[in-house]
Amino acid sequence: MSILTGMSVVLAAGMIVAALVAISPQRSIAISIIASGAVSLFASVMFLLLAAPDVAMTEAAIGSGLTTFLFFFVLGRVRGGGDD
Amino acid sequence: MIKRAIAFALLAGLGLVFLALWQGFEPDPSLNRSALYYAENTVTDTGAANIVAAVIVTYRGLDTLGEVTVLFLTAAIVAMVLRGGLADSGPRPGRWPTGELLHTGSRLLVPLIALFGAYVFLNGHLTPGGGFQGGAIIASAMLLMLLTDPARNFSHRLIATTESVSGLAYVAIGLAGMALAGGFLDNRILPMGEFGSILSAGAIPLIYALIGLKVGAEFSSILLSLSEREK
Amino acid sequence: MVYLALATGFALILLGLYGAITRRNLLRLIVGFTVADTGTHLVMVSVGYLPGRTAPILGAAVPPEVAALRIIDPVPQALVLTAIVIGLGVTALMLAYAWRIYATRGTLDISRLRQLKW
Amino acid sequence: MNVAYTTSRPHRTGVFFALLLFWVLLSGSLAPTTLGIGVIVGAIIAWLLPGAMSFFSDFRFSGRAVRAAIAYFGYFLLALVKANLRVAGLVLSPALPINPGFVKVRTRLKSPMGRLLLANSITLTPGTLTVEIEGEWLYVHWVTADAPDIEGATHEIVEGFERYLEVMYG
Amino acid sequence: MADLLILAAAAMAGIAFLLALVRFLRGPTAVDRVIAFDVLTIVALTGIVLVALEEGRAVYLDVALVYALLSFLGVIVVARYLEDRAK
Amino acid sequence: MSGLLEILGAAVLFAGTVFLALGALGLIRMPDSFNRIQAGTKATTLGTLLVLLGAGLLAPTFAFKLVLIGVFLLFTNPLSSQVLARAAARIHAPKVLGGAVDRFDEDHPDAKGGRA
Repeated sequence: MSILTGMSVVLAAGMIVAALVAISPQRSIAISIIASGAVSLFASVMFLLLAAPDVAMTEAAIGSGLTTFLFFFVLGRVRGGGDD
Repeated sequence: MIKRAIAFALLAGLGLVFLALWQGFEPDPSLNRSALYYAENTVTDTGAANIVAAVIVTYRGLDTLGEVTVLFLTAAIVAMVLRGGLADSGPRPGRWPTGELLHTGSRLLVPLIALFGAYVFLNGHLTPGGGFQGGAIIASAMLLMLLTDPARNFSHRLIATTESVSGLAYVAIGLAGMALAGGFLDNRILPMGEFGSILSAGAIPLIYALIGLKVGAEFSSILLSLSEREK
Repeated sequence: MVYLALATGFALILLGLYGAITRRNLLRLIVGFTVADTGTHLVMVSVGYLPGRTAPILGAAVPPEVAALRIIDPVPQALVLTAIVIGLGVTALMLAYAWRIYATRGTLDISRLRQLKW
Repeated sequence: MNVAYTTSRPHRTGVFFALLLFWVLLSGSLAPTTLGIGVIVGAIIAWLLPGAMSFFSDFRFSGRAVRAAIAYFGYFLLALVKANLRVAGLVLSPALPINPGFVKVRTRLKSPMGRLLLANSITLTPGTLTVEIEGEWLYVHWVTADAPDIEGATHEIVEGFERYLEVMYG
Repeated sequence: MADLLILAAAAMAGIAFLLALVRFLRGPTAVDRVIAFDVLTIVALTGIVLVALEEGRAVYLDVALVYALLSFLGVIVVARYLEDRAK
Repeated sequence: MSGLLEILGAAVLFAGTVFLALGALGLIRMPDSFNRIQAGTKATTLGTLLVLLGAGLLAPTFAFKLVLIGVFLLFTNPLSSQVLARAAARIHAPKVLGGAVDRFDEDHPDAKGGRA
């Protein structure tokens, strides 16, 4: 039990940090997107800790490849509009 | 500036609500009534080992049908929004060709990813996973092909046919449940089988396979309609 | 653990909404939305969690007879599962609109999209 | 594009058996129904993806090749452990004694699968990382570039694996 | 003894997680952040295996399988984007 | 007997996580992107394989899935590293060269001119 609690503390810290990076205006958009991918990665392990393997699997299957691709695809097609 | 102040006030209010919720939260000591029903009766009702799958496919099957429809609409709208007349910013500069390693690796990995997707949706009633996850994994296989070879021609016909045939079959199974068993999308139109084997839980594996194919086809068509604008 | 997950979920919602409200670039706005989305999922799953119990998947580890005493609430999980999939669809739709806006207006900065103001 | 590797013909049977093997490992059972569904799924996937490959593609099914495969696996694991101890030593030493460089090496392998395995093995073994593969040339990033010339680097990096892979895939 | 070792292993994985997170935050270029993200994925996979061990449920490993098969897609997506943008 | 196997499994597990931590430390200490990819790929692959082996010793019923995870990792992990390294070389990511050997740039002059 203590291992799992410790893991959840570390994961929660990681999620908050990654979310801060994701919404920080100083970083480039590409980094924001990678950070939101990291949020989804940590959330997926957190779902597993909360005994929800189905949800964890969905988040893993969708968050790792598909969402990132959609974002980067659009980001790669907009020139000049990428930075604000 | 005033907008920012309003935003902060809004978020602060929301934060207070969340704080109150958090402080008042008390995890239940035991299952509530609907969960208790599912926990006690899933095996006799549906024969599925994964209760989440039973909830999605059987107990709330109609919601899932609606949701698959929403996804279908999303795919259609994405295709419509992006159709035609999108002046890309000039002629696209040529890409670096994909490396040989990625080519070979994707030829090796795409079948394995597709097989894993099929495993996930066919075993949805026994292990975590199901149609939605399996569909997403199959769409990931598609994504890998797309990344490897952006100029490749994918068969839109095949994707559209898969999508519509599986959708129709899904509804047909639902209606068959109304005719042969207890109601719309009742899974007992097929024998229950032995608990814990792959051909058990009545029609759940079949329905999940159809959902998986449909979701995979929908995600694939979203990916394709986004990426084919550049040609 | 549940309290921590719940607090993290709430914090993610707030952070994501803050990002979505204050950024002017459409892509950053959508990133904020996805973060908030993950936060809501986390909150819902942790509400369904019961301490000391395990996943609602029966089998050798959890025989059906004792299921009512061993598993957690499956309903929030089913809801979140579908919510995640719909979330991807919504993200795809938002991105498609963003791209369309870029193609017609040449910018992603919402403060320059005068027609959208009222 | 300069293609030096042979484009192999479709390998549907090989892919099918590889998929079946993975299906059995995934399911963890040999019950007839499980196996039957695996056969159907594997056949559909192998039929839909003509460009697919498997570990068996271009593999020469001879006793020598199988022996080489086993020896290759052992050699690879040994190299992997050595690589890690080396990296661990590098990371832990306070002075960080690295001497990075990009070297160019040559391979004789022609089959895509063999070349992929070679590149992966190079990436996972002591201090080397495949950056690009073009025709018969591999560009390798080397943490401690001990032998900057082509022959020396080829001898150091490639030949250990190539010895086995050549027997296996030709 | 075994329990203590597993606890130490979890602590080590936590250290790896934090170190990779530091590189993720600092990494001067996007490539560095992506490689840190890759390491974070692998550490998360280890975490999933640990959770499966602790809870004694083999079904949790399916999630780890998803990561083993799909996590490289994100890296490839970013790599292709970087190549494209430079051209 | 089983106690011995358990301790062995836990020890292997621990060794694996030590390699993971060392790989992450290498990520911090190495001077440029390519060296970081090196540290990141190798140490984590062996580390995860050892963790999987240890888990298999601790819980033999997990064996099949653990073997599969290991096989998939052995293919996907180096592949992603190679693709990333190729992209980094193409966009001319900053590099630290010791022996000043750089055959990649000698042969790919067109790779220059990207973002430094």
